[in-house]
Amino acid sequence: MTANAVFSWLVVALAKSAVLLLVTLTVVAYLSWFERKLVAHIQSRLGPYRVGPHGLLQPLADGIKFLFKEDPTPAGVDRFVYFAAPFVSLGLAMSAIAVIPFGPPDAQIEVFGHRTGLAVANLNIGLPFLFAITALGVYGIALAGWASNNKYALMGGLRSAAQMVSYELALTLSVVGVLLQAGSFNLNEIVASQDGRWLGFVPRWFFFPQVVGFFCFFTAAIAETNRSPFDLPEAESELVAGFHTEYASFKFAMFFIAEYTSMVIVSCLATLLFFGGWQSPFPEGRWFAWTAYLPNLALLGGGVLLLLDGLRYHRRGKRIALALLGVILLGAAWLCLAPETNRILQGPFWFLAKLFFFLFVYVWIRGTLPRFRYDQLMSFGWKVLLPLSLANALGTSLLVVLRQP
Amino acid sequence: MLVLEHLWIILALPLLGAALNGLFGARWPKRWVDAVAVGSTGAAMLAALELWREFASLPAAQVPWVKSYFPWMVAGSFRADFALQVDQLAIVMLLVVTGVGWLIHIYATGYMAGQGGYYRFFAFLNLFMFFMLLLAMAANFSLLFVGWEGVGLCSYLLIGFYFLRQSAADAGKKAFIVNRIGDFGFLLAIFLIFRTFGTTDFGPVFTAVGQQPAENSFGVITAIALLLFAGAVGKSAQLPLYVWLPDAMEGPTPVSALIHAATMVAAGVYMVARCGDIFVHAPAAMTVVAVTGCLTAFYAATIGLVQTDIKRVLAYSTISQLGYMFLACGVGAFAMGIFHLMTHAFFKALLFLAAGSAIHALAGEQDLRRMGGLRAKIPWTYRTMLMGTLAIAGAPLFSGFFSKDAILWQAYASGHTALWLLALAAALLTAFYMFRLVFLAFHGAPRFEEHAVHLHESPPNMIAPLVVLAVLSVAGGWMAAPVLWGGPNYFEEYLAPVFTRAATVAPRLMPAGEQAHALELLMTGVAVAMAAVGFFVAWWFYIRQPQRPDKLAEQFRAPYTLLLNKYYVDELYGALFVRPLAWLSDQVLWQWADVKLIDGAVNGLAATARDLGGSLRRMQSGNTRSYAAWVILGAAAITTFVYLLVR
Amino acid sequence: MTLDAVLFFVFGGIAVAAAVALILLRHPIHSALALIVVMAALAVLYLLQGAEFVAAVQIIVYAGAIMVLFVFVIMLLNAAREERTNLSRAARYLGVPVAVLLTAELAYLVWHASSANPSQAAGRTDVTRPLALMLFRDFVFPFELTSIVILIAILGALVLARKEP
Amino acid sequence: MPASWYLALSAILFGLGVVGFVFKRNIITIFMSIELMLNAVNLALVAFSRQLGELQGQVFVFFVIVVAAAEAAVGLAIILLIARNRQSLNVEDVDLLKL
Repeated sequence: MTANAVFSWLVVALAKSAVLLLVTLTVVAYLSWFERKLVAHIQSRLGPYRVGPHGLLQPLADGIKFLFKEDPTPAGVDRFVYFAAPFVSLGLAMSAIAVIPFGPPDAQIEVFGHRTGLAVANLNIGLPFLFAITALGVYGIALAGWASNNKYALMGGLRSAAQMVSYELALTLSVVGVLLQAGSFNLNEIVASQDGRWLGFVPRWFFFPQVVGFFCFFTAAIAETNRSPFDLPEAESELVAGFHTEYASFKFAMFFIAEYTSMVIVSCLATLLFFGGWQSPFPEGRWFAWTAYLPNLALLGGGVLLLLDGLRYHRRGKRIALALLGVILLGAAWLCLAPETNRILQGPFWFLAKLFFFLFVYVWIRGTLPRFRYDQLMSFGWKVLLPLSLANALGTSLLVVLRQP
Repeated sequence: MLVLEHLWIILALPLLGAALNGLFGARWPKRWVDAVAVGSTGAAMLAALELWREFASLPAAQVPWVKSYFPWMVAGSFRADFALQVDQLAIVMLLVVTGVGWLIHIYATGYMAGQGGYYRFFAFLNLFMFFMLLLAMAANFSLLFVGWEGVGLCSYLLIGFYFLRQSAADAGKKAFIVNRIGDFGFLLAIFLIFRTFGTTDFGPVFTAVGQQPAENSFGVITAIALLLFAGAVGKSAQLPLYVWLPDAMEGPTPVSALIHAATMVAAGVYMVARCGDIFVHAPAAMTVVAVTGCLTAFYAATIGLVQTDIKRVLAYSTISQLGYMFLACGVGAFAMGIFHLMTHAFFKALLFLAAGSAIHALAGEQDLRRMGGLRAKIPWTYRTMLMGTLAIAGAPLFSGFFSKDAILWQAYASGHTALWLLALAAALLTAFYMFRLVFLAFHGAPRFEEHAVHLHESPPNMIAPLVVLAVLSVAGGWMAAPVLWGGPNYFEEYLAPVFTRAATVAPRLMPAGEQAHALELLMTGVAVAMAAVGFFVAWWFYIRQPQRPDKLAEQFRAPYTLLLNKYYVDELYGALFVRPLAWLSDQVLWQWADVKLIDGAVNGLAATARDLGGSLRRMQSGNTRSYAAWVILGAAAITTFVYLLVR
Repeated sequence: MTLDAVLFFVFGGIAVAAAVALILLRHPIHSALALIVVMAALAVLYLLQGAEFVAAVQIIVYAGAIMVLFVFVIMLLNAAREERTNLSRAARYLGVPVAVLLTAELAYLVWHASSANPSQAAGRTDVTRPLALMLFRDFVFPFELTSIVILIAILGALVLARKEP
Repeated sequence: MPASWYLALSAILFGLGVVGFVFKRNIITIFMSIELMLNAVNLALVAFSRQLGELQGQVFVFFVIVVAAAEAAVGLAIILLIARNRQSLNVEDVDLLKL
């Protein structure tokens, strides 16, 4: 490739990464808000509602707080590692986003007269790449725990190292079934291979043949992201705050963002591998033509809701804000009526819908299940999840062998 | 074409069952073990039926249907694939094995209920099914031999199932060792085949044989045939290697029925039929086969006359029936041999199972002298037993009638009159001792204290297989019925494609035409008459004048004791082979060779090594890194050497 | 200077630097981190040579599992910086020159062993599929053997590391 | 990029591994130097496989990695034992092998 091509490719890639970074950060911020709200309502509390209407500005406030808090460095830490660890986790988590296709490769947008798909990079080995990232994710936590020279932190780090290594096996093996059926590592191709319908209406998502695999995958994924009920590395009841006990302000924020980002990534993976990625659950055909306008409907509904809710809100400033937001959404709904925009929107819309569903499940589980005991965690991982995913892989391979002539 | 494409399925099912039961059965409830064992064999049977269906639609050009799955052994010019083969012969074997095997599995769930090692029993039984099916479907001698040895192993394991009983353990060992002798011959035969034809695959070997003329002098093919037959003699308990089969009755009755009556012991016949192309090229070997078979048939029948253990009587009758099959093969009527194999599988399995049911009813009593009068108590067992007896005795229109008389007729028609006469006598004896068994066991007055053992008919899961087998042993031969009015024998016609080449090489000079048919009918009449005579003698002795047999025994004490002690063959073998061998291995091999030679050498080596080490150990500094340095020095030296080579 | 030449020198440089760091750093954790960097750099070099899957495995297994084990053990044993002791005689007088010699010779040898002509397989796109076929067809026996090796290793590790009751 | 460069690089890495093997005192670090050598070998294998257009090289890389994993498991277990029994990770404290 010529220097010019390299350059333009580089520019576009950088631009896309930047956009993606911003989007991800926002999503993560609001994910935290969403989680707090949802858990609050599960426990019949209100959750944040002071800062902004419905506490919508809470993430912003948190961010500011993170930035301006004092950032002490405890004595006797291993400085280099102590500072490197948060960067490691955040960097890895962010770089994983890059290979995730949010829409079909043919839905391309024009950037600087340079057509480009909806993913930053379309790797031949997208899935192994993601697993590699996940595999490296251990270091951030383990090293943080070790470096901060605090026995609770060390315990947290050790636990997370053991836990993540154990569940990584199940995570990888549970996907083997999908790989066998898709016959490719490329995420785009995996999604493409889920195209079509069984009996004309059941989408050919790998979830249906791979129920067991999906169960193993999602469980292992929750453990891999150290979320409840597997959040032992930061089990406050026993380890203060686990590996990030000694971390404050911005460095803590990095861990925080990294964790939520990995949640997002795992949900994206679940969507791509088991739920047909960006594909619409509705079959093609005349009867379902209207489903193309579901995104608009969603925006419209959201806008209307916000408007009504805003008009009933008790304080003026927030009333205006909400109403404005509603109007903006309505405007977006109108914009998306344009066929070109609509076409490009389809993929991302369904993708995000599924993604949102999984994030919801994440928070739901956290709000519902109690935390594991450590030995339970280990024995579950090794004695239940691993054999189950192995059996699943075996069964699938047998199926594939018998299927082919 | 599912099964036809994936022949291995039929094998995999019983193997899976064996694995599951063997691994987890110990912890499983009886229900599950039953489900796995019966289910796997039942599925195998269904697969076999499906295979039959699919095979029927196969063009004749593609028969035998061979599928090679992966190269199993490759050494120099030798190559044996894991290849399975299906032709009419194999189909018959598969159906018989899976069908009878399935029924016997069901029966066993009732018979073995509540016995120690229940799961172990079924694991072994399934494993046996696997090896038997492998034997039936193997496409080369090497794989055939695997199945051959496998069934032998399972037979050993199951004979010694009650391994706490010394006699059972010994019987198992005896079966194994006696079979070794035959297998040795078989192995030599395989080596010879490879040496002669450069392969062990059936197709090439048989075609290669087919191109040669039948050798009338003693040549390599005759040698091969005789060695193969040695293997068959061992496996199928023919003279002189039959001694293991009676003792094999130590095993549980279902085992005796499945392995030592229906399927495994018939493997020899199957193998001879499979290698028919080889045998027909060796007339001498054919004669040997025929004579051996015929002699065995008569000899075993005579012993059967006086035995008092119900299962041993059946065992000797099995030996003699196998003799009939070999007689058939020997006179070139391979199809007839297989036909008798099938019918025999039906009625002999039935007889064993019924006997087992009787033993079950009597709480383990096997001695005919302490039975009697069971007819009223266990009617179903009695009826089915009677069916089996009529079948084996060759009563008209029963399955045994068609197969056995066909064999007799073939023997006569192919001009072996002496053999025919002997076989006829054997038929008479057969009828006699079988009815003797029935009368002793089921008629007359009970000869056991009834209050001690409370009689009970067996549970339905034991009766049902009996009934099915009874139906089979009545109707199993009807596909040969048209012969009676000069029609074709459909079974023979079905198998014909397998034996066409053999038939062309050694055309059996069968008298054809009207008077031939009349003659055949006449012969049949004679055979039936013989059976009738046997029946009446038995009736006279054991119903009319029950005290008569003992009187006879008094009068002819010498022959009686001779028969009762089975011609003292075991003692003879013991004196001739066992004791000298024991002495040799004890005095020479152990005391001298092992202790003095081998141990001496080993200890000497050890001593030298110790001394060397003692002198060398001064080099050790114990510092790991200096060791590392030494290692690197070595590496560098080698690299330098290479470097000099390169430059 | 083509793109992958640049990449080669960059990442090769990183690898060598990290390897040197592995030797010079005094705390095992730092050495481990250095080694991880080496592995990552090597993974990139594999990518440059079109060995995508090997690169992925390199990261997943080597950096993601084996090195985690190392780090884990170091944390568990809470290993301290290694104290200075004088080299053992053999190591000093033998190790240094021999190691250098060895490196030089190896470099020379492989340099000459590899003919200068660039590869035919450079342009291969999808190596994963043929790789899998080769691994599971031609090398299936060694493959199964390695699985047994792993099993034995697991047992051995268990038996060794188990705390005596 | 001719393969010879990769090979030279692998040779250098291997040499560094050797040096670390001889000079480090901490058992774990020594062990890591061995891993470094293995990695160098892997690089050479990949380079050769690319140059010859054959995939055997990469297959062997897999085997090397597997063996390395097994070795790491057992080796670290042994190191654990040593540390437990003599409260030290210094090789020079482990010298009972001498006469």
